[in-house]
Amino acid sequence: MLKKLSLPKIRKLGFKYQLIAPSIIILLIIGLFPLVYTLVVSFQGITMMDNDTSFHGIKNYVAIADDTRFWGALFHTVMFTVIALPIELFLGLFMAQLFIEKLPGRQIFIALLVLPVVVAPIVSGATWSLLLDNRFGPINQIINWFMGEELTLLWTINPTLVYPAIFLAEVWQWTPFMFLLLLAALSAVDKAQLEAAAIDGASYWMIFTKITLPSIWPVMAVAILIRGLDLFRLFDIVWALTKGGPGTMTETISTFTYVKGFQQFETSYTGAVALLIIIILSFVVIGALRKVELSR
Amino acid sequence: MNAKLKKNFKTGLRLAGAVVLTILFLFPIYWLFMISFKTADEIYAYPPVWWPESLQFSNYAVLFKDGDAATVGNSLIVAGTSTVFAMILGTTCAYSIVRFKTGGDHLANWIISQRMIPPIAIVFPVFILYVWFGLVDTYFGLILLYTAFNLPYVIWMMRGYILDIPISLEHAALVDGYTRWQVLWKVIFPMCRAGLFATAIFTFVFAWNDFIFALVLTRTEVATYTVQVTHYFGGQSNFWGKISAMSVLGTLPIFFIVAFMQKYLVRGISLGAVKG
Amino acid sequence: MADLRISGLHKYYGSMHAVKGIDLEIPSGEFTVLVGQSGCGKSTLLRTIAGLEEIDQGTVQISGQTVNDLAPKDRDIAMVFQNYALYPYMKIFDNIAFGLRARKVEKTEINKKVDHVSKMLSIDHLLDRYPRQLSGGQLQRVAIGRAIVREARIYLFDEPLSNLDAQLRDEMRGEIKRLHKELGKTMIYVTHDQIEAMTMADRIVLIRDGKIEQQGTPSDLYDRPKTKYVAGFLGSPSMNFITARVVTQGLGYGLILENTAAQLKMPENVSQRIGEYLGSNILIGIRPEHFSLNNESKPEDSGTTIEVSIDLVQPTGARTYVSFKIGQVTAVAELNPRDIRQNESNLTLNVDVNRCVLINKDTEFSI
Amino acid sequence: MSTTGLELSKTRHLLKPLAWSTVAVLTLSMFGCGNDAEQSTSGPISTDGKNAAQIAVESAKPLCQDGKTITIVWEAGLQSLDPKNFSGPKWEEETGCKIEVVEVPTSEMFTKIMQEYRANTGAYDALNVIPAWMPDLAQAGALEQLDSYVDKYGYRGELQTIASTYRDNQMTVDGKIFGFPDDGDVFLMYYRKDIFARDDLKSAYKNKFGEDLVVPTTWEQFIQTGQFLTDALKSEGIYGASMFREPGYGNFMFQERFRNEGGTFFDSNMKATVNSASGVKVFKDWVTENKFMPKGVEKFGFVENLAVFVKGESAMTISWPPYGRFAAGYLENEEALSWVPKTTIADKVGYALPPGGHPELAAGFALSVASTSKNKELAYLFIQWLNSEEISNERVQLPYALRDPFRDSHFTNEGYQALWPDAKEYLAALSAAAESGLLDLSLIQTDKYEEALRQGISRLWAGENPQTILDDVAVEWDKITAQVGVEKQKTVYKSWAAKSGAYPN
Repeated sequence: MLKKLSLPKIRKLGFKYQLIAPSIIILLIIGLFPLVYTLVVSFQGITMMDNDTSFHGIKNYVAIADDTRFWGALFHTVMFTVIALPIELFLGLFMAQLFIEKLPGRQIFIALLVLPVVVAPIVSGATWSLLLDNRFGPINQIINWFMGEELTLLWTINPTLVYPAIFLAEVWQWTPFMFLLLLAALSAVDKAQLEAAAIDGASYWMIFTKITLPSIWPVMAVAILIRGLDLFRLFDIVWALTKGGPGTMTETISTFTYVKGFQQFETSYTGAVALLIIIILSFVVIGALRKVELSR
Repeated sequence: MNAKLKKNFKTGLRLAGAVVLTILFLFPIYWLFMISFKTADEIYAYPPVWWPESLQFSNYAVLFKDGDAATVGNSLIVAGTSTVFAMILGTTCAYSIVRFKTGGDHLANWIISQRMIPPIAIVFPVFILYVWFGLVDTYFGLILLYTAFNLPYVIWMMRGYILDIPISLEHAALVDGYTRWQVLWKVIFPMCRAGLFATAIFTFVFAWNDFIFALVLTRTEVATYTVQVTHYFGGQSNFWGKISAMSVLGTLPIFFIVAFMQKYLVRGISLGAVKG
Repeated sequence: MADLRISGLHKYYGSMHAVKGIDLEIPSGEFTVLVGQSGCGKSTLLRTIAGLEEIDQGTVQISGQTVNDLAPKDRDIAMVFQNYALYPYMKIFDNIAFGLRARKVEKTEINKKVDHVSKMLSIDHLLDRYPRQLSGGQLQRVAIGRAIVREARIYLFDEPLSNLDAQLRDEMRGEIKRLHKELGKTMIYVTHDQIEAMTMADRIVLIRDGKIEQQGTPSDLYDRPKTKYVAGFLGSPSMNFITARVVTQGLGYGLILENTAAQLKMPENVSQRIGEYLGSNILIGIRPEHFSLNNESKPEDSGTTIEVSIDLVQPTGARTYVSFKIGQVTAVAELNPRDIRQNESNLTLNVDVNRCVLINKDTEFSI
Repeated sequence: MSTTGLELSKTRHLLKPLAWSTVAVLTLSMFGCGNDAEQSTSGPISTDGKNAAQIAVESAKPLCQDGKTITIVWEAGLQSLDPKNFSGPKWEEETGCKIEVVEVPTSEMFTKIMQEYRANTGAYDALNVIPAWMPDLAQAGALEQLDSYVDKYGYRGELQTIASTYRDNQMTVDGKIFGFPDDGDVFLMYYRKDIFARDDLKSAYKNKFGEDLVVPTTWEQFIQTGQFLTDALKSEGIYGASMFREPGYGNFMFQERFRNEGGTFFDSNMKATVNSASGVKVFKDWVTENKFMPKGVEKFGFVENLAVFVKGESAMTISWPPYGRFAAGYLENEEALSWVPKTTIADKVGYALPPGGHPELAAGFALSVASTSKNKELAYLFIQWLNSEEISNERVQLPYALRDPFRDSHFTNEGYQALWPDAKEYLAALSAAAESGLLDLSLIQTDKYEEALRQGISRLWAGENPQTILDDVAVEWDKITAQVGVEKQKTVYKSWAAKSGAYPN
C-alpha cells in the first residue's frame, strides 16, 4: 500500500532533523574531517623541510613497519594498559568492599576518595613528579625512614623505578574511579539473593564468585572498556613525569605521535601513525566488545 | 554480646582501613597544596619540609601579578560555555534519536564511536582546519572543539535519561497547546534535570582538565590553566612554587563543583552504566 | 451534528498495520467509549484524533474541519493520560494551569479557572503540593482537572483509571460520568475494561484488530452482539459458548448440545432464523445470568432445562458462580446464593432461551 | 540489579561507521605554501647621526599611526617579563604600536613557530629563535632574510659592536642575516671564594696532594678538588660541586666537555664520532663526579642547582649568567624572583672559566622576523630597536629578565659594573667566556641529534654502559644524517665546523 505523505509528516521530519543537525555538523567538522585529512596526508611526503603533497603510495606505512621506536611505544602503551588496569580494578574492588557496609563517616570518606579523579591528569603528573623528586620529594624521605639509611631513588630516571613511578600516578588517579563505579554496582546487587545464598550455606567466596561477581560484571565491563581506552591514549601523566624517558623507555603511542608530529614535523608519517592507531584501536574495541558480549 | 563485640571490632578494623586509604589518596593533594604556600627556600630544602613555617601567598601573588591566573578564567569561559553548548545540542540530538529514531542505530553508533578516537590523532588536522578559519587561539575555537568532543558523551548519556521519560508527558504538553520546541524546553529539559547535571559535571571536567587540545590550539590569549601549568616546567627547569600554585588555582574550582554535585557523580562517571 | 468524523483511517508502524480503515462518527455531546483488548488499536485511534500520531491514510474531521494537518495544540482537544502525565517538577496548580498558560490565558483568569475546577474535583487543598506527594486517586483527579480546565471541544481519555485500585476505579467512574453530565461535552474514552465501557458509555465502539467490530449503545452490544467476539468480550464472567446441532423439535427447532443428551427447544422467533442450519452445528451463547435454578419443575420449562453436575461453587456474596461441564465445555452460571443448597452435587438449570445468542460456527456472526 | 550496561550488544556495530569515515575520501585543497612576500627594496634612509634605536622609532612612528599590533614570540616565564613590563610598553609609548607577547615554553617554541609557519597564519610577526635552530627555520623558509632591512635602516654599524662570538656565529645562515643575537648565554663557573680561601682546607689539600688548593682549570683537577671538598665539608652540609645533570641541560654540558676533551662530532665522511674515547671519558667522569655531588643531582636543572648553590650547599657550579646576579642578591626583593631561594652567599661568589677553558655558548636567543608576518617592516623595526646598543644596555640590566650581556658595551657598562660589588669581575668573566666560547652544534634538524643525545644522557643516569649508550647515539645520528642526506648535511656541518667557535683552537 502506498504511503501517503501528508503535510505533518514532512513537518515532523523537519523537526527531528533540525534537532540533530547542529550536533551532526559539528561532529562532521571535528570528527570526520580530521580522519579524511589524515588519510590524505598519510599518502604524501610532508616533512619539516619539504611540503611535498605528491602521492607517495604506502611509503609511510612501510616505514612504520621498520620503526622500532613506534613498536616500542605501542608495546609500552599495551603494557601500561594490561598492568595498570587490573591493579586499578582489584584495588577499586577491594575499596568498594570496604565501604559497602555501614561505616561511620562513610559519605565523607567517599567524597574525599574521589577527589583524585577530577584532578587534571597533567596536574596529577606534575604532583607526582613533585612527590617523587629524588631530593625535594617526600616519598624518598619516607622510604629512608623505613629503610633507616639514606637512599636516593631516581624514580623518573632509573629504568626499574620509572614504571612503578608512572603506575603510582596512574593508579592513584584512577583507582577511585573504579572504586566509585564498583561501589555503585555492589550496592545494586540484590540483597535477597545474597541472603538466600547465605541461608543455603554458601561460603563467602562462593557468594562472591557466583552471585556478586556476575551481577556487577556488566558495570565492570564498562569500567574496563572506558579505562582501557583512556589508558591507550595515556599522554598527560607520562608527559609531565618522564616525557617518555629515560631514552624512549616510557614512550607511549600518544607521546610518540606528539614528538613526531609536533616537534619533528614528520607530518605525513605522523598521519600514517595516527591512522594505524585508530585502526588498531578499532580492532581492540571490537574484540573487547565481543568478549564482553560473550560472557553476558 | 560476643557477636556484638565481634561486629564492633570488624567495624573498627574497616574504619581504620578507610582512614589509612583516605590519607594515602589525599596525601598527594595535600603535598601539592602545601608546596604552593612554601617559600622558595622551603621548596628546595633537603630534606623536604612537611609543613611550611608560615603560609606564604607569594606564589599566588606572582601568578596574579603576571596575569597568569587569568588562565583559570579562560578555562572557566571555555569549559563553561562549551558545557552549555554541548548540553543543549547533545540533549536535543539525543531527543531526536530517542523519539524519532533519527538515523537509526547506525547514527547512534557512529556518534559514540567518535569518542574513541584518541585526541592525538585528530589534533593536528583540527589545527589546520582552525588556521583556515582563523580559530586558533580564540575562545570560539576551543569552545567548538570541546563541544564537539563532548557531544558523543552527552548524546549517549542524555539518550539514557530521555528514554526514561514517559512519552505521555510530552503528549500532554502537545495537547495542552505547546509546540514541539516548547515541549523540549518546558518538559524534556526540566524532566532530565538530574541527568543534565550529572552529564554536565563530566563535560565540564573534561574541558577543564584537557591539556593536549589546549596546548596545540592556543597561543596566549585563551591559554587554559593546564597549558599554563606546563609553562613552568621544562623551560628554565621546574618552578615548583608556580606549578603548585597554578595547579591549586585550577583544581579548587573542580573540587567545589564535585563537592556540590557529589550525588550526580556515579552515573556520569560510568557513561550511564550505573543508574544513579 | 457529528462533532468528530473519521473516515477511512489507516495507521502503520513500520510494517505493522495498526489501524485498518476506520469510519466513525461521534455525535456532539456524546460519551463514546472505545473498547477492545490491548493492542487492538484503540489507543492509536485516540492518539490520531489528538494529533499525537500521524495519519497515514484517511481523514479526521472535527466539527466538519479536516484536522489531519493540524498540530495537537490547534485541534482544541484535551486529554487525560493513563499514567496521569503530570509534570513532577511542577506544583499541582502549575500542572493544571500549564495548558492555559500555553494559550496565553490571563493570569487572573487562570486563577479563577483552576480554582473552579479544583473545587469541582475536590482537589483545591492540594494545589501547593507536588505530584509525588499525592495518592493515586488524587493524581487522577488532578489529571482530569488539567484536562477539563481547558474547556476544549473534545475530551479524550486514554485508559485513565487503569492504574487505580478497584474501589477508586468505581468512584472515579461515577465522577467522570457526572462530569460529562455537567459539562455536556463530547468525550471519547478508551478502555480495555468492558465494565467501564458498559457503565459509562452512551455509545460503545468495540475495536478488534484495528477495525470496528461493532458500535452502538451498551445494550445493543450486550444483548444483540453482532459477532461471537462481541458477545464474548462483554459481560463478566463471559458468555458460555456451546456447540449444538440444530434439529427439528415439534413445530420448530431445537438444539442438541454437543456431547450431551440435553436438547433445548428454541422459541418461535429464534426458530425462524435457524432453519437453514438444520442438521448442522452452530454455537449457542448463554450468559451466566441466563441460567437459573429450576427448583420446582414447571411444565412450561420443559425443553429449556439441563442437568449438570457441579464442579466448583464460587460465592461472591450477592451472587454465586457455579461451574459445571456441558459436554466437554466448562460453563458458568450466575445464581442467587439463597437458591443453592449445601452439599448438592447435581443441579437442574433453566436456560433463558429467549436471550441466548446463536452464532454461525464458521463466520462467527450471530444468526 | 539496576544496571542496563552500555547496551553492549548494540555497540558492536560501533566501529563500522568509523570505517566508513576513514574510507570516505574528500579531495581537499591542502594548505597553501608560504608566501614569498616581496623584500623591502627601497634604499637606505638617511641616518643623520641617529643611533639604531632612534632610527627604528622614527621609522616606525608613521607606520604605527593606525595603532598596529606586533606579535612577538618569547620564551614563557621570566624571559617575557622584559617585553611585557619593560620594552613592550616603552615601544608603545614611543611609537604607538602595541606589542603582543606570545609566551611559549622553550620546549614548545620550535614547534609553535614551525606550526604557525606551516599553517601560514601570519599570527607571529617577530620571533625569539635559539641560534642552533636558525639553519632549520631559515631553510624551511620560516625566517625572513634581514640584510635589506639592515641596510635600509642603517643597522650594520651597531651590529658590529655585538661581541664577535655571537655576531659571527649566531646571526647568519649561508652568509645571510636571519637574526640578531640578543642574549649572551654562556656558561661560567661560579665558585665560593670564601671556601677556597679557608686556611684549614688549603693546608689539608696541600698535605694530601702536594699542590695548592685553587679553582680548577682542568677536569682532572675539578674531580680531585670536588671530591676533596665534599670529604672535608660534608659534615657542614656542603658539597664540592653541583651541576646540571638533567638531560636537557646535560646536552649543553656534554657538547662543551666533549670538545674540550678533544672530541669531534663527525669525521670527514660525516660518520658520527660522538662515541669516541672523548665522549666515553665525559660520561665516565660524570658518573664519578656525581658521587661527590648532592644526592639526586641527576635530575638537577636550572632551579634545583641554583637552590643548592645560593643556599651555600655547594662550592662550585657551572651555569648561565643569571646565577651570578641571583647569587649576588641583585634586587632579590623583586617580586618576580620569589621563586629563587634567598641567597646566603652574596659577596662570596667568584667567577671563572669552566675547566678546559672553552665554555658552551649554550642556547641563547636571537631576534628574527617571521616570513609569514603581515607586518614585516614593523616587526623588523621593533627587533632592531630591542637589539640596539641603547635599548639592549637597559634590557640586560633588568633584574628579573634573563637577557645577558652580548655587546662589547654591555661588558663595560659602568652602570652595570656598579650594580653589586663584584659586578665588574662578573662582566669581565662573561666577556672572556664569550670570546673563548663554543657554539652549540647546529645542523639541519639539529633537534633530532640533540634528542638522541638527551636520551643517551638519561640512559646514563639509568645506569647503562657509557660506551654502549654512545655507540647507540652514534648509530642514531648516522640514521638522522642519512635521512637528511649525507652530502647535504656534510656541507652544512662543514660550514658550521669552520666557524671560529665550533671547536677549541
